[in-house]
Amino acid sequence: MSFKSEFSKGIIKENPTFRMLLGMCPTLATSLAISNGIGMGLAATFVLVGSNVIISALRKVTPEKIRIPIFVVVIATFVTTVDLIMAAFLPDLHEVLGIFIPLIVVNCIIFARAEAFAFQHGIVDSLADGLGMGLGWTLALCGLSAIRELLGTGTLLAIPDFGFPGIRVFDQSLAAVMVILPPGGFITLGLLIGLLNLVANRKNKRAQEG
Amino acid sequence: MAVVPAVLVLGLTGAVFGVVLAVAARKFHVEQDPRQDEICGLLPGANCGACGFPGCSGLAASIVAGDAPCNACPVSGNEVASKIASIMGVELTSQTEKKVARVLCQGSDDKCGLRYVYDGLQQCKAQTAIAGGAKSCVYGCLGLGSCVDVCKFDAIHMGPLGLPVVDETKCTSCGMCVEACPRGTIQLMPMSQQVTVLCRSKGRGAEVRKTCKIGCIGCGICQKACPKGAITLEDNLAVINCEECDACGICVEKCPTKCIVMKDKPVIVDEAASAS
Amino acid sequence: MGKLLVIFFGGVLLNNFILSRFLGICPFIGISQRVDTAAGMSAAVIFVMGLASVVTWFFHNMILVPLGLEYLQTIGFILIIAALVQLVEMVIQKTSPTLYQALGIYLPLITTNCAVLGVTILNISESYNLLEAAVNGVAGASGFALAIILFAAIRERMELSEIPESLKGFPIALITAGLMSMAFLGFAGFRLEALFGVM
Amino acid sequence: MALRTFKGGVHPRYNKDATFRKPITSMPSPGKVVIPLHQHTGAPCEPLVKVGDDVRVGQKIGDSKAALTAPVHASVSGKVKAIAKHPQSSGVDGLSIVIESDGQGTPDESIKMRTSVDELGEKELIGIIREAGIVGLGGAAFPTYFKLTPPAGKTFDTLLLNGAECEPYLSADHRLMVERPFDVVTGAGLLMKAIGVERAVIGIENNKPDAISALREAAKGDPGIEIAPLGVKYPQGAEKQLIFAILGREVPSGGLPVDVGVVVNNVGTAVAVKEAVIDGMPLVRRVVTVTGSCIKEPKNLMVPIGALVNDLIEACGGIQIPPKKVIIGGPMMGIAQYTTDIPVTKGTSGVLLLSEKEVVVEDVLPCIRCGKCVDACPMNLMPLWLSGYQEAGRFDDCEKLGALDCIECGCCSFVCPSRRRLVQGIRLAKAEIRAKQSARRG
Amino acid sequence: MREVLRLGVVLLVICAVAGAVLAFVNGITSDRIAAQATIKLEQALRDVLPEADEFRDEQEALQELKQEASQEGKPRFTITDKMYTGYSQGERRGFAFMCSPSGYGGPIETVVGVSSDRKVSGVSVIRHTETPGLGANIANREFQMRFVGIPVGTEVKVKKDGGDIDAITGATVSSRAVANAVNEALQVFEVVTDKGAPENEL
Amino acid sequence: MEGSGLIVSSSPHQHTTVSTPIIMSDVILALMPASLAGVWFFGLPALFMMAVCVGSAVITEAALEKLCGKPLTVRDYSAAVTGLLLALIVPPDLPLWAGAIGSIFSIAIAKFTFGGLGQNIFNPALIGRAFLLASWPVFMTRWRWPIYEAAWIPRFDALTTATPLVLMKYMKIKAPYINLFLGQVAGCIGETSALAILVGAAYLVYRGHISLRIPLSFVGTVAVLTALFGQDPVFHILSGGLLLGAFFMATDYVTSPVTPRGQIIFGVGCGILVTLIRLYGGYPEGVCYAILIMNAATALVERYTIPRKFGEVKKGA
Repeated sequence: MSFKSEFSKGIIKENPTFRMLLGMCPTLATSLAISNGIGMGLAATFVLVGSNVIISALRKVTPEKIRIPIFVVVIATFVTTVDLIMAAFLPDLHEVLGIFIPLIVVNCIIFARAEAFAFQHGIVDSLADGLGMGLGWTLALCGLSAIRELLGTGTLLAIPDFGFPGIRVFDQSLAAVMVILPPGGFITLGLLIGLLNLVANRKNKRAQEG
Repeated sequence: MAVVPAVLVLGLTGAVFGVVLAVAARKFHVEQDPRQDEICGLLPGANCGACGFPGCSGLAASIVAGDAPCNACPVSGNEVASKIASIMGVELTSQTEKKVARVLCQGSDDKCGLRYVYDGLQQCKAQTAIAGGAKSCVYGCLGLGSCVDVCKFDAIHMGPLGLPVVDETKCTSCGMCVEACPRGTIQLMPMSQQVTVLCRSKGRGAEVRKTCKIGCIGCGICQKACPKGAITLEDNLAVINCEECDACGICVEKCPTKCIVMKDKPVIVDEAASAS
Repeated sequence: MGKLLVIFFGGVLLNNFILSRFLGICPFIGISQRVDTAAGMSAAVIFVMGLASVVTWFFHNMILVPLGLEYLQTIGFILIIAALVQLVEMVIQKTSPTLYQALGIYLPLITTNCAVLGVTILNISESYNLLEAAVNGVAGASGFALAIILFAAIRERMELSEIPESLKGFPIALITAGLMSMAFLGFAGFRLEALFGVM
Repeated sequence: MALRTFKGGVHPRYNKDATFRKPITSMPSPGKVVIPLHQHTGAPCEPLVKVGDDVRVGQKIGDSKAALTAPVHASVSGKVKAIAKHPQSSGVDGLSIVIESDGQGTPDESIKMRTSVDELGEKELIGIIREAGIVGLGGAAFPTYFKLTPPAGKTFDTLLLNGAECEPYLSADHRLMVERPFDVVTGAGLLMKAIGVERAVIGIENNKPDAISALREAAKGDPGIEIAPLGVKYPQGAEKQLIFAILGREVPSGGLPVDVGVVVNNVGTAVAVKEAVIDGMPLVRRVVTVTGSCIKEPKNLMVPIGALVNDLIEACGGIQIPPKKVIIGGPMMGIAQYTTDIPVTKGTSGVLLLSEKEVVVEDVLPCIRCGKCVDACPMNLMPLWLSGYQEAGRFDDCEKLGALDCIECGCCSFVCPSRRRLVQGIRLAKAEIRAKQSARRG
Repeated sequence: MREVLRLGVVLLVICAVAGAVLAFVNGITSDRIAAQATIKLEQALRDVLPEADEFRDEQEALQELKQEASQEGKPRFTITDKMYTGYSQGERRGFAFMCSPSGYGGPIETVVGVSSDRKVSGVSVIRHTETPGLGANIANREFQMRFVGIPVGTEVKVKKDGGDIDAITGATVSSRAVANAVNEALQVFEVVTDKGAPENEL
Repeated sequence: MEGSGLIVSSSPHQHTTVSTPIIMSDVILALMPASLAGVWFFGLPALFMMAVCVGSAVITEAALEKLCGKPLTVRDYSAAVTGLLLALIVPPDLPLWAGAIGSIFSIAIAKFTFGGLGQNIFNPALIGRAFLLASWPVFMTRWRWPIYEAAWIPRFDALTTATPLVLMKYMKIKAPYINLFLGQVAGCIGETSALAILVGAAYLVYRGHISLRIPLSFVGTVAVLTALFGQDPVFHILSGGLLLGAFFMATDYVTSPVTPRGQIIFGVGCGILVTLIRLYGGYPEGVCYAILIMNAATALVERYTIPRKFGEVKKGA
């Protein structure tokens, strides 16, 4: 597997959200606006890349029996780092993402990659994998956020940290607030995954017939 | 700088837990054969139950316990079987040939009439339970598609004329369809078998002629024509011994009702395609 | 007593971990195929979350705060939880193989159940005392249990329905959770304090 | 007045007007009869005659050594033409003895009237009933002698006679009770004697006042026999429901009436017992209601066993409109036929020829969970779940939900607004469960 | 036993390294994180009391005041959490109060500024959990401006309760909560200036 | 061999005349009094709302089925019932487009994704309403006084235009019983007139389509609990959507338990939740949410209330 293929698989073929269905909690909770999606996604990507590299580097000296605690420590270190840095430099975003920053620690994506990939592969591959998976997740998060931000508030790309109110697409009184409430998160994501399944199924069928 | 307390606290916490866990691991150790996990990983994970064990993990446990042979999974191929065998430390003795499900009936709606109008559950077993099934021929396919419903691998579909068609590339020979068919019309056959008698009717010639245009009438012409002597008649039905058969195609040509068919030349489907 | 009730019902109904806080979604969807297993998982989560709340409360207030090391909260808590879960797993595997069988691979996944870490962090950020923290832990887990058991029963029923092919499995689970969450909006703004006579 | 009845059930359209006032008439002797060797629950009979043999009315022509079986007898005198498979009302072709009638109806020499029955003991009575080939005439055709022999450790205390006749269209039992009440009462007395009980109750749906008064009159001198008018509801005549309605006893799940000390027999069976014991004539004929809007003159016919349905139709003046559905039995539990070339068997209580108007084929819609089937089920089961699990292939769940308790009365399918085939599904589930159970055992 | 020790040591080392790393990161960020909080607070205070550029926390005075104001053991001013005085060029320009009235979805952290001319100079909602699209509109400047200019001594009420403030459509509860905050701020201001305590200490 | 042409099917061979489309059309018929009362009190906009909701529900169902190649089921009238019910539980001044979106959401999300008729977990009309309330709370809480006034209905004026429950909850103003009973108050299109709803409900009961287990336990629980909390039970029964909900929504076959005991638990549960939400919740009315929450519990309740089989021996006995 080349660096490129390890990297790109995470974005489409093994997209953690849409294909592997991992890391649902933060996906649902933080996908209220595109800016949140980017912030959360990049934070997770940082942790993913960092922990993948370190765990891959340590894989030879890690005793099998306590590998889980060690993963946890490594991941948590990166998470705390991100947490502190965000609190220092992006306080508004930090407040919005709230508890879900420390909860990156238990994000299944990061754990799954550590266990299933980094622990068995070299540093470079693990780096590519982390980067791909992280960006794949970020993209998925942004896509979901875009839909929810647009339908739920009528704006796009609002960035409170920079005081940017976003592009108003339609009047706020027409926006379906439910989309940015918890039920909207579940339903939008469910429909989105269903839609992607539908497209994939159609493609498969066509490939078979053709 | 506050590095020292941080290092101390975390380090100690880690150490304490490490020790506690290690001790607990010893104290609460449960013997589980590591081979079981390994085998479970090799199995397909469809949990189809075709092996007769409760799911793939159940089969894995049974293989490890020695209650099941290494090639007990009918779904996975020889490769997996030999891998399992090497995990278990035994040589796989008999190489099994891949089998596929075949529908042994050509009595489509236009060739085989109905005795009555059926009204009820669209399941083959349901229909046979009432007056023995609506098709005139009591050996043939009922065409309600229970085999299609039961296939977990999307390998059977209803054809245009009310007969199921097997997609041999997808068929895993799990045997679910064989079980679902109340008539025994679907059977597992070696994939390599070229010539097949696509009829199961044990009725006498006259009876068959009355009920179906394409059934085996037990005339014995194929038996006489076969240069290899690979065909015999059992209960008015031609049976091909596939080990003797060299797929010369003479019987296919001679059969008066065209119920012997050469693989990849399915007479019926061509006709249907040209008709539609 | 009143406050504890408020915390408890708040955690179960108003701020349900799954339906309005989005914590613990993975096991919610993963282990809700059968009501029995969902109940088993719920019991395990209630136990672990209650225990974790207590232990982390001590860790935070007895060690981190006096030493001024609050920033080690995340890493410390997750270590404790990981160790705790592994310990519980070993004990269950030894003492009750049937329960272990039923929960299968999901026991180790409690570690990565963000509800557990989530509740411990919330305990601290809400500055609960020990008893309140324990109640909150149990409440969060009970909310999880309520949602997952209701959902498992719904899922058993859905097994018999003809859900469109592309929505089967995960998507329909999410949509169902969404509709459940919509129903639970009915608890929004509920004045538990008034009901239980606090304030 | 609150009549005794049971929980659940339905009210089908009874459609009995065409026949219930018509006296039983004998059909003209048919040219040939086809007597299946397997007309009952249990093992099939072996033929005792050969092709070409001469037989007489009442002559035993088939029997088996199995524990559960019932011999068959010639119902006409004549010559055995063939012993071959023939279509049968159960839907499966069965081995049958075809007799060409000589039109004489000569009885076999073994048939003798008994002048006194007092000296007959329980064992002897049951033996006579077995030899006469008597089975339950209500439809299930369960050998009566077997029912009358309690399993070890159990005893009877009450005999119930089933005169409910809750199936729509049918009036065979009704006529029998009105026309031959003394035979019913005599038969009941003999059955009581055979099982050694002092009490008998005859349950009759309240819509047959003439039958109730006739039987009351006939049983006047017999304090042990009570006539119980019952609420009019289907399936009032189902064994377990009848016992509950009359005695308030619940037959335990998976158990038999004997578990609550009861044996239930059809009133027709009682008459057959009387004929076998007193007249010495085995079961060679029965009353069949031939009706439905396609029949010219619906009738209650006394029919020799083995007579072909075609001949019955002829005896009723033939067909006035071509039938769309032919049912042997009643419309709730009877079996639809694809041909009329089938013989009347011991269990045939009616022949219905329904027209297109009566058998509208409606689309099956999804279950809307209205719960009407749950309310209607006399066994208190959950038909919608049972059929749902059956369709999903989850037979273990069916078993847990008590599929085997289903009596297949058809109430659930009857009330289903979505026209779902609930009973059919449950029946299949039962078959699968039984297959699994026997696989487990063996 | 040796293996147990080994595992313990490995974990110890890893954790120690992690601790060191985190201590280092914390060292870099802690000042800035603390500063962020102050910046945010100052921003909010300036928003509601634009005339001032320097603020002092009057926590003790507030506590004292609350104590005195309580009547017969019944505490008053329960929703006022913090009190600040605002100065510009050494002169006191007004007060800012941090209040947390209960809204629909929980406490609404509101800052109310009252300038020295005894009028509301600004209202700002800094944290709330009201329903998006409905109660959440209390965070809108347009709504907050409805309170500016209300003089001390007025009882602030929404129209539904017989007052003058236009509530947000469909969000009476949230609007009422903000009105309560303003109301209490004005009352505290009245007490505090009558008493004149903080001024005297100057 | 030529077939006999006879139809062969499994017993029973006789069926009741009541069919699913007949039940659905009876429900529509039973909703007519409430609908007419809605038009009577709120004028043509109410009629338009019904037309839009029914229309978009039916069209959505047909379009989705067409798209997925499923058989069209519009003729079972279930989509029309959903549309009509939704129209009856929204305010008369809701913009028509919102009604249409609510209707589409009901059918597409709450019904179609679950497999269509008979397989939805939640009552589609209520989901539609909950969706609208969460999405456009401003439109969903804007009320209007009935336009029709008659001398024989006593005039009931309150300070502001609000539903009786709002007036009660926030201003302690109680609407007179007669206005509540006839429907001369502000409220959702089909919810105001208790009389009209009860007439329709009586028809459904007469036709045997609904049992009284759910409505009675529902309304009874509300009555008892409100009385316990020191409120006026009659007022609470007559106001808001309680009666419409109890007789037409909670009794929805698909989303309520089929077991008799389950139905009573369902009704009691709804009653408790309605009372709690009305008295302590964030909303003045809780019928919609109460039923939805109990819908979520239906599967579980049903599972544990399977009736005792005939002849089943009690455990331990």
